[in-house]
Amino acid sequence: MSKQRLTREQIAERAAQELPDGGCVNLGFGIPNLMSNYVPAGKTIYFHSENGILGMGPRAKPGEEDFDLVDAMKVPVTVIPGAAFFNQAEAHMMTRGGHLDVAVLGAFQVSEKGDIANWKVPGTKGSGGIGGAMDIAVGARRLIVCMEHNARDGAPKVVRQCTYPLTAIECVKAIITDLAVIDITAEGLLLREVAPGFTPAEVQRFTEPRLIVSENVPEMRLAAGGM
Amino acid sequence: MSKQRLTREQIAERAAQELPDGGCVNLGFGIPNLMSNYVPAGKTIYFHSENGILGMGPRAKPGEEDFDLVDAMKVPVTVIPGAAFFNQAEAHMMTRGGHLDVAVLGAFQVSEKGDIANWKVPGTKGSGGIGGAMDIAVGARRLIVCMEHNARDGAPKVVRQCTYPLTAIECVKAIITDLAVIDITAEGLLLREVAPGFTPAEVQRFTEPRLIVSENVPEMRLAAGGM
Amino acid sequence: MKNKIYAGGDEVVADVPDGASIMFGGFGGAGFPNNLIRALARRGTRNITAISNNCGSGDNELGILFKNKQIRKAHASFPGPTANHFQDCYGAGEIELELMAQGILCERLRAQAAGIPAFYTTVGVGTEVAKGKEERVVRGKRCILESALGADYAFIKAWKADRIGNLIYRKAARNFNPLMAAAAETTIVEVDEIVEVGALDPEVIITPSIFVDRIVQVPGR
Amino acid sequence: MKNKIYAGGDEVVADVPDGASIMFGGFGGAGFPNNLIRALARRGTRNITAISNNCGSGDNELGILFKNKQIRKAHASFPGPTANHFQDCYGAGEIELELMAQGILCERLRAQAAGIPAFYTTVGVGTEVAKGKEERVVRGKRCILESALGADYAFIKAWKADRIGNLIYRKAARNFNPLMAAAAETTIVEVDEIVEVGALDPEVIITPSIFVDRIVQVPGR
Repeated sequence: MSKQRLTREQIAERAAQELPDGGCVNLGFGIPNLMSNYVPAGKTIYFHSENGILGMGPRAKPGEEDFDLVDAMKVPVTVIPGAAFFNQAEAHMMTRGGHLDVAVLGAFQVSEKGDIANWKVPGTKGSGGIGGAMDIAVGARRLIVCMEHNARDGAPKVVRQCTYPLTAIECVKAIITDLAVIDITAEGLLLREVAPGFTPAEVQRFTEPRLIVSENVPEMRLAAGGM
Repeated sequence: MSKQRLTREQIAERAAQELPDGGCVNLGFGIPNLMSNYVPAGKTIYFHSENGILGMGPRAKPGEEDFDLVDAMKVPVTVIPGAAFFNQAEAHMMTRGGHLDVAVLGAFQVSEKGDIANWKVPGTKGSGGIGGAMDIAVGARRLIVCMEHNARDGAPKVVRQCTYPLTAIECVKAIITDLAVIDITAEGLLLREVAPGFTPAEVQRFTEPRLIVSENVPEMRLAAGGM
Repeated sequence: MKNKIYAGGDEVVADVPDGASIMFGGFGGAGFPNNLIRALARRGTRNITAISNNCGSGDNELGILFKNKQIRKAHASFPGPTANHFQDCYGAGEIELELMAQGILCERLRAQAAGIPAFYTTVGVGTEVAKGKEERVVRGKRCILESALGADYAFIKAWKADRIGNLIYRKAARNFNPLMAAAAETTIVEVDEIVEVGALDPEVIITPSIFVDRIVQVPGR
Repeated sequence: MKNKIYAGGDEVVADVPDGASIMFGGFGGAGFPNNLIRALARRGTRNITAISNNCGSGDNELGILFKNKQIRKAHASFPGPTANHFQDCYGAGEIELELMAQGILCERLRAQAAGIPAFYTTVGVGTEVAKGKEERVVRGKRCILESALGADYAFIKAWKADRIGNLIYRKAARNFNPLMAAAAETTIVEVDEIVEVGALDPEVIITPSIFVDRIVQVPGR
């Protein structure tokens, strides 16, 4: 039985299973941005970009780029049938106004109350930058965070209280990492799934707050061999 | 020399002389609505309607009405080249945001400070109705009122203080009536023109607040014979 | 994927419950969801809170709902000179009315749609509509505080919808419809024509599909 | 009627004075008024207050103005990883920065355009951006107060303008441009093409002419 943590691609693959058919979804920088490659067959997702697109398709093929049609990461993309363009205030009317079915963001830390910190590493030089994450975090009907379970130095990123500058408070509904799927509930952090080969106790060891663990916590289902 | 007060059409004709070439202008119910017939030759005015039109043209000819293209008074109209459609919030972004060069409203009363009362007659039955007048009055760069100088019972409508329910405070810049053109200035009401055949003293008699009168107050210029 | 297309007006309003709050698009006779309104009259939903620029024209537009005594409370800017059924109810004290400036009605709807709980405005300062509202000086200007306004449902009218709910309108029939579509929990649109997904140019879509829940194609105004 | 069309970038920015506040459209490399920015660099206007989602990309977009030390203060949401000239100035303490959420930047611009002096929002509550701002509970939600944000000038990019200034954009190059056009005292637009009045369908105009003061047709991005 494998004891490998998930790859970033596998986290994205697992997270993509959370997307509802026909849903309007915003994907943030980092791992979330990989999710569009893993939309389950038969599902149509209308990907939202805060620069004024609903209905983003795959990245543009080399040689077919239109630099007026880029995503929030500046990457030339395409649109699918049924797409619409609008201005940036209308795009954030969608984020802040509670119109996105799901948003998925990366994060440095998520607290057990659902606070998220994803825009600034304390002590780093430069101005930092916020971008659309605050509006998206506050407004999405269901906010999912995709991230590695632990920082490079092993520090837990699922924490009792965030120590990094906050993006928004009490808004994350689920966390998908290379070790687990965790729901943030009124009772606390509910361990919904573990990575293949890992036990709930092992996941708990890498997590700062106490996890609620039921008798049978299933393993995540991923395509054989991953990517 | 005629001693007739101006007709409603003549008030509209005089008021139309105030419209700047290329300007964006909203015309309210009543006398203002007649002004579009008197735009001086060679001038292009972009008439704004709060239901989402900039660039209204004349009323539609009988048989050529499009009932999806109506003005704020429900009258089928036309558009001129360069017109644009937008939603009602965008239409009021233009009114409230200070984008209209000129707006012209009718009124029951205007005070010497530029307060306007134009939406409700005290003591009348029914709910009354406000419509777009409050946003237009507050936001127009230059608000002109067109009205008869006196009520049917002879009561002055240019008053020290409005007794009718207010539409907006301290916003009227000029008043054009069947007797006079009056500018509302920081110093008070400045009599700019009188109706043909009338003297400043006669205008003052029909006006509640004191008028500032210069040595030579010219008569309004109107097309010979009016309409 | 969830189907948004309903067979007709009766089907699309079949679950609108007593006590619902409903926004109705339309202005000056253009862009009214008249088929939805008539379906609601047939259904007989009662105790409605209605949000609409005006309050009907004779038996037309919202008139039929006031005539049937289906509306308990109205938020409007200009009930209108031909809103006789509304005026009868209002005169009889059967209806609660909140009257407001038209642009503020628009802005409150947009605030709801955009997740803005409240805003300050100079409109209404010193007038009857300021009564009971917080007043304060912002940037040297007297302002009053206005709050977001939304509803359980928006009943709107568009020209064309594609099958997922992207909408375009005709001329001045656009008016309040895009605002209400975005400010409702559930948006129901009647259209002249339903087209295939992809048939509408992404550049000219006025209401993106995210704001639309149910679509009916119905003939006539 | 006043002519809005200028011969070129240098002519259209010729009177932009030292100390001017300027909004710059563009996002993700699309919709930047690069020709206007380069003309402003040639003109040498100093002490600029810049309002823009980001702060340049190398020597491109706003980069050239930071490199030239023409900007004194910036209001931005995401200065950007490639904004090296900005970061140099910022690190040297030569630039004042107001950092804010992107949607709040949009909303503040729109508020200015719409005559809304201030509004409450849940965005930023409990974070660094809430520092120094009034906090209050509105409808049961913790909110902070944000104010309208506008400028003397908007420098924007559109695809086509007609001769009176109605604008259409291409795809995601629309972004901040329509908001800034509406929030400025003087709006200057560079376009790929100027067309005759009447050539743009009134249904698809994104920025109506009322918001546009000066137009230049310039080749290239």
